[in-house]
Amino acid sequence: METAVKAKDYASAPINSKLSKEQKLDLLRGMLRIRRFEQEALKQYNSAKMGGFLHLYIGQESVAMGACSLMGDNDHVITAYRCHGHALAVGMAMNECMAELFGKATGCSKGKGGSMHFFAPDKNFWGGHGIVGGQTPLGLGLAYGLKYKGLKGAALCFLGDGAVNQGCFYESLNMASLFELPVVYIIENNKYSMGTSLERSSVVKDCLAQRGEAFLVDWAQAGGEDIYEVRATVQTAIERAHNSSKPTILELDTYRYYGHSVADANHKGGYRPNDEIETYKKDHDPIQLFKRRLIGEGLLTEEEFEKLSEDAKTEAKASVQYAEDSPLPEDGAIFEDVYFEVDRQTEAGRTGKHFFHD
Amino acid sequence: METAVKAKDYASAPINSKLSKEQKLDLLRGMLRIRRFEQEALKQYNSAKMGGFLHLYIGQESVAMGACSLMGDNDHVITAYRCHGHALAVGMAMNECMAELFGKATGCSKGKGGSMHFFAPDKNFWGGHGIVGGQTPLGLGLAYGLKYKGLKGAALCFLGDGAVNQGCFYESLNMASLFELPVVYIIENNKYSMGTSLERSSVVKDCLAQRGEAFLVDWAQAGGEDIYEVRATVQTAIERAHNSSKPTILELDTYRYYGHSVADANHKGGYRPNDEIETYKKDHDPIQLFKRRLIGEGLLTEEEFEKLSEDAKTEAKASVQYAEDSPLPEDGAIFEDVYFEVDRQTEAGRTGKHFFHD
Amino acid sequence: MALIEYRDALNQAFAEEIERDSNVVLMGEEVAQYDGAYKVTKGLWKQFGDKRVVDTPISEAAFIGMGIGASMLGLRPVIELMFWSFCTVAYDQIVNNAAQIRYMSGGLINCPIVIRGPANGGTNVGATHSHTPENWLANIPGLKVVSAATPYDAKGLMKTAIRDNDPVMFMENTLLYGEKGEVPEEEYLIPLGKADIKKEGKDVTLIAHGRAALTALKAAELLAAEHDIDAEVIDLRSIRPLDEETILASVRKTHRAVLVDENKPFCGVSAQIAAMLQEKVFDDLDAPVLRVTSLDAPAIYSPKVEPKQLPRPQDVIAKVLSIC
Amino acid sequence: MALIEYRDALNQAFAEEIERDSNVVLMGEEVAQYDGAYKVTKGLWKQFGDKRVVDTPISEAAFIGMGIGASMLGLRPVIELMFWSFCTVAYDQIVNNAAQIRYMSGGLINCPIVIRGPANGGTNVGATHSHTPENWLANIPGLKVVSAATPYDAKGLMKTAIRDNDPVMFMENTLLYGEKGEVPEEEYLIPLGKADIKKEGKDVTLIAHGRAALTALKAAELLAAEHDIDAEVIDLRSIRPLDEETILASVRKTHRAVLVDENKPFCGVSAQIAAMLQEKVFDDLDAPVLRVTSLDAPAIYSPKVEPKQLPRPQDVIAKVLSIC
Ligand SMILES: Cc1ncc(C[n+]2csc(CCOP(=O)(O)OP(=O)(O)O)c2C)c(N)n1
Ligand SMILES: Cc1ncc(C[n+]2csc(CCOP(=O)(O)OP(=O)(O)O)c2C)c(N)n1
Ligand SMILES: [Mg+2]
Ligand SMILES: [Mg+2]
Repeated sequence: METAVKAKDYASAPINSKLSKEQKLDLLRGMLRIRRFEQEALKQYNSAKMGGFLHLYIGQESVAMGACSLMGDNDHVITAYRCHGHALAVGMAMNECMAELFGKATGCSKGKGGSMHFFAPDKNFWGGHGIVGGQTPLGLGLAYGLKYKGLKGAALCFLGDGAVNQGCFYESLNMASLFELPVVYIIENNKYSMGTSLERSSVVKDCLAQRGEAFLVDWAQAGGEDIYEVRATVQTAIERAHNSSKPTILELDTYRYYGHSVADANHKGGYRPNDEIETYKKDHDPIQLFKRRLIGEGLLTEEEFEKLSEDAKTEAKASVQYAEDSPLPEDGAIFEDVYFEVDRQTEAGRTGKHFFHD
Repeated sequence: METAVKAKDYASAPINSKLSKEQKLDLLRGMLRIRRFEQEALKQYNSAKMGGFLHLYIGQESVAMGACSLMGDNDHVITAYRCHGHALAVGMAMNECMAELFGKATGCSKGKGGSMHFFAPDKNFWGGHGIVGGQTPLGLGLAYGLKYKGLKGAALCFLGDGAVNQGCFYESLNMASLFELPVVYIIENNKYSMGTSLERSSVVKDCLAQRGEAFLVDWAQAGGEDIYEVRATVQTAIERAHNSSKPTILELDTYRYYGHSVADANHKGGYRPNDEIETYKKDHDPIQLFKRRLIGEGLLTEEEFEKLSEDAKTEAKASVQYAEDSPLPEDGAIFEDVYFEVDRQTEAGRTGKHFFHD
Repeated sequence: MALIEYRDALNQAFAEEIERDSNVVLMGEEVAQYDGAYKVTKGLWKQFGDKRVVDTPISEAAFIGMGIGASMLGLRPVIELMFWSFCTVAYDQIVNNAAQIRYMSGGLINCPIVIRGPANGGTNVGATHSHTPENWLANIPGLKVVSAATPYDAKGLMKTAIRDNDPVMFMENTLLYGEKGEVPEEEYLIPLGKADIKKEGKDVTLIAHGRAALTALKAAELLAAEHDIDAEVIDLRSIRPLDEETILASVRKTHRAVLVDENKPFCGVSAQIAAMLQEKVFDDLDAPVLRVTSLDAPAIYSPKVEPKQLPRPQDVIAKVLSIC
Repeated sequence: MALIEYRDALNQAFAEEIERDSNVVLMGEEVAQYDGAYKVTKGLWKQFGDKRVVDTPISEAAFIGMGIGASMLGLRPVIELMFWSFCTVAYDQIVNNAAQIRYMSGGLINCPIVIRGPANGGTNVGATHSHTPENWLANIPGLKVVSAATPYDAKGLMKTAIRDNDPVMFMENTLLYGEKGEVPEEEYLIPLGKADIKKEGKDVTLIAHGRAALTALKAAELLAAEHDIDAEVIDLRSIRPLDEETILASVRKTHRAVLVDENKPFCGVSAQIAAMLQEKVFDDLDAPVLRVTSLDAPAIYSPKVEPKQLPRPQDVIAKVLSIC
């Protein structure tokens, strides 16, 4: 049932070969936006402009960007707490994302969700989920909704290599297979769950995705650093979802450059060797690889790359300004967005007491 | 990794061939005790001598009896709510079991647990668990305890074919494999979870046990109606646990003659055809099969069989009398067995208020 | 009005809402082909088919999470827990996803699901199967919690719950499924957040929900007949939102209150109401607010003993007499 | 006495109990090689090795259930939940197995485990990570629930919890891990079920647990300095078992009580205590028992707003002034 695209050069996969120059540059732009946004976010975090956790996606950009670039009108995305990459990849504005990190009323979640809980249902992006593995049944539900409504779509549900050890994921796999639901689970295998290496948390035959065999779910393992490979691999699963309403598990190898969250002091030379990090940065960086590839294809020059990179940086800096300038949620906002009916002041919302702190 | 004993005639498996006549008769006796006990329990249930649920094990006796007959001093058992068979197989007295069903103070759980919650830690029997799948992490814990204490033992953890769809089972499999724990999961595949056939609840490659491959857990599927086959199969797993501290998943095919519980009115000609039930009773009854086998081996006559059967019936009837004659728990017993420290009236048990209904 | 069973009242609610709204889908273990473990969904699969009435594997976390995910896309899943006790294996999905996804998304998402099933002791099924989690759930802002004592209420509240755009936890009761009551032929809805004064009275207010409301009613009858005490009985029906006004008005009138509650006492629903009462009508109270709850131990199996663990009319009467 | 951090006080408790009893084993995500997400178990894996300090996969249901199973054989697992919020994915194991196995076995089994970790809001980690489940858990007979406000209490209570033969749910607090306090060099134990009067006073009783006890203390200081009100501050320390006597004696003396509680209000711990107080010292009360709880919505992320969602000294003062 191994379904990886076998071709070594994924550029020639139909889904990639048909890309226009502008579309290819958009992929690069998308990855750069994620990186620059997060670099800026890190700076702001370190100046105490935000609170809580900040889980950076840097190093993994090709996965979110590659997968989300394939989304049609009825394709949906949901992911875990390391969600900035996916948020930007589906087209969210940096402003609303940075403002969310700053806890401002203009944030995508009005300052209520924070770093782990970005949402944009209008862009088919359903979050941003803090409980490890907790989003996997929700992804199943998105697929269920699509099928129920008779729409040709797929639900892309991302999870980490550590998250595969939450039980609800297996419940979801069985149900996805049993009900033939168009869900695509994408395991972003960055080799660590916090400070625990894959080997110390999971027993696997050949790879994590292969666990799907137990439920007759098609699976594939692929590299995640080459955005073409990501797209070719994910496209196969999306087509399976669209055409035969069947689930898939994909495992994409990737790497995070920073700690688990910014608070993770152990990641350098602690649970992972420094030179491992350096090797990934030097030889496996998805942005550098794609940049070189586009230069090779004659679609990009060093200068143009610098320009794109600068543009992304400028957008990121502007988003900081936007976030700075934005108002905080009013105190009363604490009680908004708890109940739909109360928010709308429907009759239901006006009947009975809903809040009990006074 | 398929590890089923391949020999067609399991009588010649060492674990069986070495059995004395008396030991073989004990196996038969054990199965008869389960059947007669439950037939009697059913009768009493129908005369409203007990409440709640009554999940009968009749038809599956060879599984509990075969597996539990292999237990040494450091082998432990835990199972789900369909627990009478296992309870009797580890050597519990009918009296304490019937009294439990009657809700009497002399019950194995003092009338507090009921049909689903039999216990006998002194016989290495850890229940009787009502929440589907909830016992699977506890089984892991028994294995953990054994290994921690440096004991050569195994934890036999039974579950149903429907229970395999609870997430904590997969979490347990991964941990069992990762920590190399001597747990043996025994799936009693009786083909239905309540009114749902295996096919309607689970997607499987070849069988349920095979799902263990995803976690590099050794597995085997075997027939459950022949107690020799059960013993040979389980013995392999116990040896693996004892000798290499490794987990196993076994799946044993079996069948329940009665409904899911006594309350299940749909089971005849509802979710399963009448002739399916009849075929199992006629051609696959574990007691009849073993009886014929022993007659064939020259160890038993029809008359001796009748005698054993009568003995079991007599014991069951006596247990009803015992249960009838036993006192109810005193009202005050409601508050006993909640806290160890309170029960023992230790200083901890006497400090602070533990109960709040007054 | 027709005299029908509580389970059939619910069944009617489902059938009517399935017909009314194509987004309504029933799910759960054994709800379809088996007609439901307690026959609450009897005949619905036959009538409405595979799409609208769906059997699930024993995977509560996945199918409740699936329902939540589907509700985000506009479906209105009505999900049966065979027992509310089994919410423990799906607790994360309920607490963190159903209750909080609206808040964490700044109001971009709402989650119109109903999770339903029996939540009660008293059926001799032991501690694991006898939880009454209305207090755990009502503790969580974002959830609504409803409990129905009669066939009439069950139908009217269920229809409202299905149409509500927030997640509603609907507590039924195995011991009531077979109870009969009058239910109108015409369609009706009962709002969430409105308590029902099941009996008017002037001497003491009995406040309860679910089956305990019937216990309170029975106690009120006996109090009138044997002690000449005229008790008012308030059935909360909806625990969150809560009809505080009705409760307060009654106690302002009677000056005494006894709460009847099948929750375990520590932080049970009646603790909340007692705390609220003494705070808001302190000067009107002529006596402490008393509580009759389940006895504070795991549910005992013994069929002869378990009935004593739940509030009984005589327990209510004793408390009332102690303050009247 | 040494001035040490709350986390180090806990760390000492673990080290001492690991050394004392060969059945004590620490488990959880990142507790060993990583030294704990909040460094509470720092150095213990290095010191005691793989057998006594064990990293687990992210499988809370399995490793808590495993701990329960192992405890039945006599081990004394001390299991970290990285956040108590994550108890939702292991809820069944806690509620149905840890809490009830003794009862359902008629007392044949006991379950000497500790489940521990931070249970608090206020760290801007959003609603999913900010649950304070002490009320859910204290609702369940069979469980014990402890909450420590100071390094001294944390150490003394933890050692007792580990030696207790019942399952103890131990609530720590991220915001307190770095707080310093005096801890004796000599061994000491603090019994469960004994509240601590953190400040004596005569005008009003403030009752709290966990970090809220410090909020109450701060409020008491300000009340004394600015309003000439002498508040008594009771830190419950143990929620179940509960030191009712100390609470009642204090309120009998002061005639007024304000509860401070980081729980969400509906059925929170303070609801239980308020209900109990009005019932048991009704005639001693000169004013209603008031509650200051977390504001009743999921935890908001916004770092500038979230602090207002938790009880603050000024909120306590306002309530006190309204009744004094
Ligand atoms: C149920 C649950 N347990 C534990 C945590 C704490 N936690 C957050 S992220 C994480 C590691 C997850 O690793 P992985 O799934 O590999 O994702 P990655 O961080 O690598 O993206 C842990 C243990 C949590 N949020 N939820
Ligand atoms: C978590 C949970 N969900 C649902 C139930 C209700 N229930 C009890 S037994 C059962 C069927 C289990 O079937 P299986 O595992 O095949 O065991 P069998 O009854 O065949 O022995 C169900 C759905 C339960 N007890 N616990
Ligand atoms: Mg990872
Ligand atoms: Mg079965």
